[in-house]
Amino acid sequence: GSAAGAAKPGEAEVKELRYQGNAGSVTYPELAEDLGYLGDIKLKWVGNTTSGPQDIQSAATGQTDFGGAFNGAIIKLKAAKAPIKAVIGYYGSDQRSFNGYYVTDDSPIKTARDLIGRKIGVNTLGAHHEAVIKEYLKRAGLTPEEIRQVQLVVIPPVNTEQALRQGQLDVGTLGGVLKDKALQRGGLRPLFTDVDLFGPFTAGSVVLREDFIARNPTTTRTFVQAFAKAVDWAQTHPREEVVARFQKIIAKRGRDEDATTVAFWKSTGIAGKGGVIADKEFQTWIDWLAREGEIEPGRLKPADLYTNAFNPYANGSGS
Amino acid sequence: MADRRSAPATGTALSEREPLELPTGLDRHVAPVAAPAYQPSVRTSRPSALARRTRRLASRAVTKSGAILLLLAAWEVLPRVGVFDRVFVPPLSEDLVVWYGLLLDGPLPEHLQASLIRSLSGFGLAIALAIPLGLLIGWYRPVADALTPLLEVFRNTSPVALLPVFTLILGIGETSKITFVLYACSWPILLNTVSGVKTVEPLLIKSARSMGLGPVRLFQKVILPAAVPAIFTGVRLAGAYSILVLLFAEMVGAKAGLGYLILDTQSSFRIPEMYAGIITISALGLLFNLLLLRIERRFSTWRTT
Amino acid sequence: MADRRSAPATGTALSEREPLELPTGLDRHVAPVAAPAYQPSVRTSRPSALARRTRRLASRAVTKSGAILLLLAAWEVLPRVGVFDRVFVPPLSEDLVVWYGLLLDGPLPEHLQASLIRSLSGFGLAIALAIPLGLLIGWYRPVADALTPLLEVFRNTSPVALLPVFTLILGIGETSKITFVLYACSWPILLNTVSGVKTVEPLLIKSARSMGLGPVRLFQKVILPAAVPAIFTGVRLAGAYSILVLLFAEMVGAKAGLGYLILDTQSSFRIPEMYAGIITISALGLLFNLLLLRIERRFSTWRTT
Amino acid sequence: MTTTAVTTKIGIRDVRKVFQVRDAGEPFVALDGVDLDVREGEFLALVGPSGCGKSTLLDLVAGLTAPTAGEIVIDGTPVTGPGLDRGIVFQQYALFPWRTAQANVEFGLEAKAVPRRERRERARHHLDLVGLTGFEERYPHELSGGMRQRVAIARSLAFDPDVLLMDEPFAALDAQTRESLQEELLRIWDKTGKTIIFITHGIDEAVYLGQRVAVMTSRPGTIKEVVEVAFDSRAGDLRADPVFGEYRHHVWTLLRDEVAAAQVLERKAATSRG
Amino acid sequence: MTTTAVTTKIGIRDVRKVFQVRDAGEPFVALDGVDLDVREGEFLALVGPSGCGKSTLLDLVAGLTAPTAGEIVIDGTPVTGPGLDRGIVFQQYALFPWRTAQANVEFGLEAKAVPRRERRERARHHLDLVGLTGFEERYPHELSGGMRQRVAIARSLAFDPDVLLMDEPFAALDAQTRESLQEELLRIWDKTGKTIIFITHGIDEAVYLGQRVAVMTSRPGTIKEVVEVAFDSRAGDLRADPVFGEYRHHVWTLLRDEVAAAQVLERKAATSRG
Ligand SMILES: Nc1ncnc2c1ncn2[C@@H]1O[C@H](COP(=O)(O)OP(=O)(O)OP(=O)(O)O)[C@@H](O)[C@H]1O
Ligand SMILES: Nc1ncnc2c1ncn2[C@@H]1O[C@H](COP(=O)(O)OP(=O)(O)OP(=O)(O)O)[C@@H](O)[C@H]1O
Ligand SMILES: [Mg+2]
Ligand SMILES: [Mg+2]
Repeated sequence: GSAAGAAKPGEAEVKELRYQGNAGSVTYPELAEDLGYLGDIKLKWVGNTTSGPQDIQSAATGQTDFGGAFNGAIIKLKAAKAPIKAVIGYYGSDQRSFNGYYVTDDSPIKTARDLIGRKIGVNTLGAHHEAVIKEYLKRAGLTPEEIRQVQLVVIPPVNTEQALRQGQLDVGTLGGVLKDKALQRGGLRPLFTDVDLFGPFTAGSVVLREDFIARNPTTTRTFVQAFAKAVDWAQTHPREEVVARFQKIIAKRGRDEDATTVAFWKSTGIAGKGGVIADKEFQTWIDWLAREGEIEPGRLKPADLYTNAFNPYANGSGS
Repeated sequence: MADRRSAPATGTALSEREPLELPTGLDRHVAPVAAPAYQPSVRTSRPSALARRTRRLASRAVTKSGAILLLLAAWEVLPRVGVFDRVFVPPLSEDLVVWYGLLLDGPLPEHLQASLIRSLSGFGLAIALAIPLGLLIGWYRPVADALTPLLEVFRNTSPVALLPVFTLILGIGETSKITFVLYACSWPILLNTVSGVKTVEPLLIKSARSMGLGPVRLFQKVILPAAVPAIFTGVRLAGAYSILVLLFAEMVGAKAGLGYLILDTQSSFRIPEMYAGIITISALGLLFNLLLLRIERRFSTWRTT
Repeated sequence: MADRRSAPATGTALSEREPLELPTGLDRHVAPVAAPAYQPSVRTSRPSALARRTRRLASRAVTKSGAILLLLAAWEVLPRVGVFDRVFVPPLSEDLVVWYGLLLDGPLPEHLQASLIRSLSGFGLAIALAIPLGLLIGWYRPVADALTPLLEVFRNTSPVALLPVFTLILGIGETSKITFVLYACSWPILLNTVSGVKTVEPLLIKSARSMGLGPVRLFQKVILPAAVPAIFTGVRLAGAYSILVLLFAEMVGAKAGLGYLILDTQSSFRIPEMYAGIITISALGLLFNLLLLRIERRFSTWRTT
Repeated sequence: MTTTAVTTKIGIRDVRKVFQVRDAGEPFVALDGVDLDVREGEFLALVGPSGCGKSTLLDLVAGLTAPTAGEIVIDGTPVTGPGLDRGIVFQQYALFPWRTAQANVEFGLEAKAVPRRERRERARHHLDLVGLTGFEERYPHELSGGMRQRVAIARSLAFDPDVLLMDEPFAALDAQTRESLQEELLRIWDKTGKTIIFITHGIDEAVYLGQRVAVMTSRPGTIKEVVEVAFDSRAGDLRADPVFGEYRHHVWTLLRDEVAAAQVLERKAATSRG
Repeated sequence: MTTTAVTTKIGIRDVRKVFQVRDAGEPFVALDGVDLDVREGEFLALVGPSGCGKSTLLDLVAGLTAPTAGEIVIDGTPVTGPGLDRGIVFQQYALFPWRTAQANVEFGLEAKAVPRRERRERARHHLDLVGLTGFEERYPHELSGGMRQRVAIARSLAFDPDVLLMDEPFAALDAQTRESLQEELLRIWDKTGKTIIFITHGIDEAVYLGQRVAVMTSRPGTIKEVVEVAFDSRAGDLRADPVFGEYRHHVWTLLRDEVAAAQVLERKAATSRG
């Protein structure tokens, strides 16, 4: 009984979508709206989100109509039996936008094996960073026993650089502006980056409630289409133009936020054209979670988790 | 004389009644210092009295647990009938099953231990720091003048906002976690101690001073005992906080602990496990509170009989 | 007679001295109910007394602000000399410049307003709920029996752990934010009120009851005034919490507010702006506390001079 | 309502009051078999050794505590709690520290829903009666011990109850103030026909004020004897009357025996413990 | 040190005490120009109308408050605070509610660092002295008014100070207990040579106990007259001595004039206000 936002049978489809934004950045639906792709659909900003899991939970409980998070989080939410479906990818890593796992220049850590018994700082457990690290360690051939000896320590991203330099951490996870600023100051070198490990990949997707999709097929199609076109627009336009557009949108919406980080935007990081999702972008994390014992092996297949059915760029690509 | 004759009968009639409603309630509950209006123990030899007493105890037990049972029932039923979303608020029984699993062969004992050490250390330190400090501030004008402004600034600065500063200065190890608990627990103890000291009956202070008690003795023998009820209120508040703030203390750099468990399971959507963590934290807090109440009662036997 | 002659001289000598150290300190500070030992106002006609008084006030002002100034100085200097990393802890002056900018043509007033509305609503509701409830629990055994267990369970359950449940039930709008503040503020008020009621001098209750006061009147005319000091301690604690918990209340689905500002700036690494937010929150808390102290003083004139 | 004789205002019937003193094994019997009828409009003085249970008895009559056994009736109705018909002056004043003298006196009148204006008048009047004009706005802690006691007296008088229960009301007053308040009390009693139970340690006072003087025994307290005090006339200086001296002596003797008995009890207790 | 006469123990020199009563414009003068020398080993009784400043004066001698003007010297040294040489019995007992009778009496002894064993002995002894054997383990709220006062007396006696300051110590006691404690106090005084200032409202008591009786005037309090009480011999029933009656009458007259004066003052105040 949580589908508060869904239209009741017989009623017209929902045309106003509630969502949580991100302070200081522009999400693709917002871009789509600005580009005029949304048609009769209106967006209703209810506030900003603090984390992906919180965002998709809000969507799952009907507080909002869509939300996005790391694919691993989506798998977990689905495993918890929440009726959601990923419809499009919205962030990821490529050569320009990626997350790196950094050590200080003088650090003795050179290989994955050196990490045994060391501390790695991550922003939150059970999410993107942890998943990448575990995958890295596995691919480097460490046994599960050895992997267990690598300590993951939660630390706010803001504190990561400083903790790393002070020696409280052996490895720090950095991305985005924080990474750029930290690298500017020098003295850090990457141990590995996620894009090295996986190649360009989409890491997170936007989800809708299944009942919402069922009751609002047209709205869903329009929304995902607009979303995909916005992604494509950002993927295909020059960086400067995208940044300028983002800055314009931020200035226009008047949320009193700081637009400086937008200037650091480099790329969408989304692998598939128009945000089309690939099987492996879920399968990797399903395997990881099964290894960690968080989900029963074989219970979830990528197909249960996402659909490209509404994405106009899907023909031929993906599964 | 006819009056006197009838007296025993009437007397029995009265003693068969329940104690006078208002006075007894007051004497027993609000005004424990006053003599109990009514002493059932004197008449336990009469079986009817005993039976009535048992009945009363039983009915009190029902009142006492009624609200709780209602809550638990709601927790079980509402998700089942679909008022709450079962995914996010699973029925109590499911949570308990998971809890039991975590306890028996899961990581719960380890989390519990890690948290307990942090809570108790921080709480203990808060008591050891805040009570003497509160006594000093309540007592010495110069100390109050010198420290109050600074303390008020800190009291009004969220430890969570300061978390980065905390980790900056204290690192991300146990020190910063325990300090965090200490920080959060100190304020209720401090404020209540100060207020306890300030409301000590002045005549008692006068009396002690007239017997030549120095400041230290005066503290120990008059101010402290007189302020005990107020201090304990603060301590009980702090007791709850020492457990509650685990959630923040274990937000940074934790590898185990109940707060960590809750945060971790919450972000991983292991909802029943999250509730298992919340249940454990609440139970721990309740236990702690019970313990503190016991100790408080011991400290104030002169009041509570 | 020789004794009497010498008296005025000695009298002057004594009045030239500072007041007796310990007694005065006590009478004025700890034991405000006692008569002030010493009344400088009687002698203000003498200029030396006036000068001395001014000097004393000045020296007290220094003691009072000394610790604060030291803290502020440390905040300014330590980052500059490199003890703290300037990037993470910018010198105070930088933060203040940013703060001033935010205040004048930045979004600070809007954030402030959003937060104030939430804090004050939650705080006001907490007072309106917790004081009567505390009085009832402290007073009526049956109410205490029925509610205490449930309340203890809630008191020991972290609102932050329950945040998902909160938003689930109340949505992510203002309701859930205000409820969150209310929830956090209620406990200190409740506990202190209960304890205040329980330590009311029983003789006063007896006296009031002997004059035929009904329960309601007794509440209003005896229990409440007698419990005021304890209640106010709780209210002051709650006052601070009402501001501090904004950080959590505004964690989910907020569009403005100081907590939102801090979280937002922190996550986007706008450190000076984050400190501007923290400074504002602390200042707000201090102001609030000052206000509450004023009100408390008004309620207890009979004590404080 | 009037099954008992019309003249009985307060009937104390075989009253027993037991206190349980914490861990102490056997309960402490404060009052045992107290039987006493106070007549309508009577001024009864109650004397007894310190700790014999006088205040305890007054609490019972006031309805502030319930007897362990026995019964107290007022106007034929058993007492089940305090009532507006009874006013009490406690041994320890019991003023509200947050109220001025004036407001303390008004307190009882508020309970009786006396209009504000009249309340103020009555409070002023009674404070004047006890010699506290000019101290109306003082808080209790700004008053001397005797002044506080007088505020308590003024409060009970302003309350104007049918039955006045006074526990050593004049103990903290100097001889002159005491005498003038005694006169005042007698005047009011005479005028209003109140029933008064007046506990005192002054035998002179008891004999002077009381129509009857009830003497209590010590531990467990019970009524030893009720002495009828009958003067041919209450005019003139009663205290100079030779009959006064006789009553005085009689009561004094009764009390002395009691105190001696109590002391013997104590010695025994002391020696039996070593 | 001994510029004053050797016999002076406590010198009260032109002492003035003023209270500021909140918003009231002019300050309240409680004591003005109080001059009094108490001799070494003297038993001085202090009487005066209620509210005249007796307790205030005692506080000053105890060093608990400082005079607004004037000076108090003990053994030639100005008083600057309380000291172990002075013990005080407050008008309102001031027992510690969280301590039993026994522990209350031991309280002062702890301050004096008396060893535990001796403390217990002395406390027991003095509780016995005031007739409270068997009540050692009672908390104050489990004692009657008179019993509490006796605990306070026992505490001050056990404390064994050089100077004993007693504020109406026997006010809540019945005649017999009072008499026996008077005897006890005189015995102790005789034996130990303490200097005692004893406030009382009983003129009999003042004349009986005091070597001198100081009579105070009302508002502002000052010493009106100090009456030397000299009996040929203190043996026999002093109270029956006709000289006793004379002294009694003299003090009574002094006091009556004072109370009358005070009442005139009040009437004036009352009429001037309307
Ligand atoms: N709450 C109590 N618990 C135990 N014993 C009590 C309690 N209250 C009174 N007592 C005892 O009951 C007895 C009678 O006390 P009560 O106060 O009635 O005496 P009293 O006659 O008024 O004495 P006094 O003249 O000294 O005031 C005393 O021995 C006292 O110790
Ligand atoms: N703290 C105070 N503030 C204002 N006035 C006070 C204060 N303390 C005492 N007084 C006033 O000083 C006067 C003397 O008080 P004090 O207690 O010394 O009287 P007392 O002689 O002991 O009277 P009693 O015999 O009634 O105890 C009184 O009029 C009283 O109202
Ligand atoms: Mg009594
Ligand atoms: Mg006095």
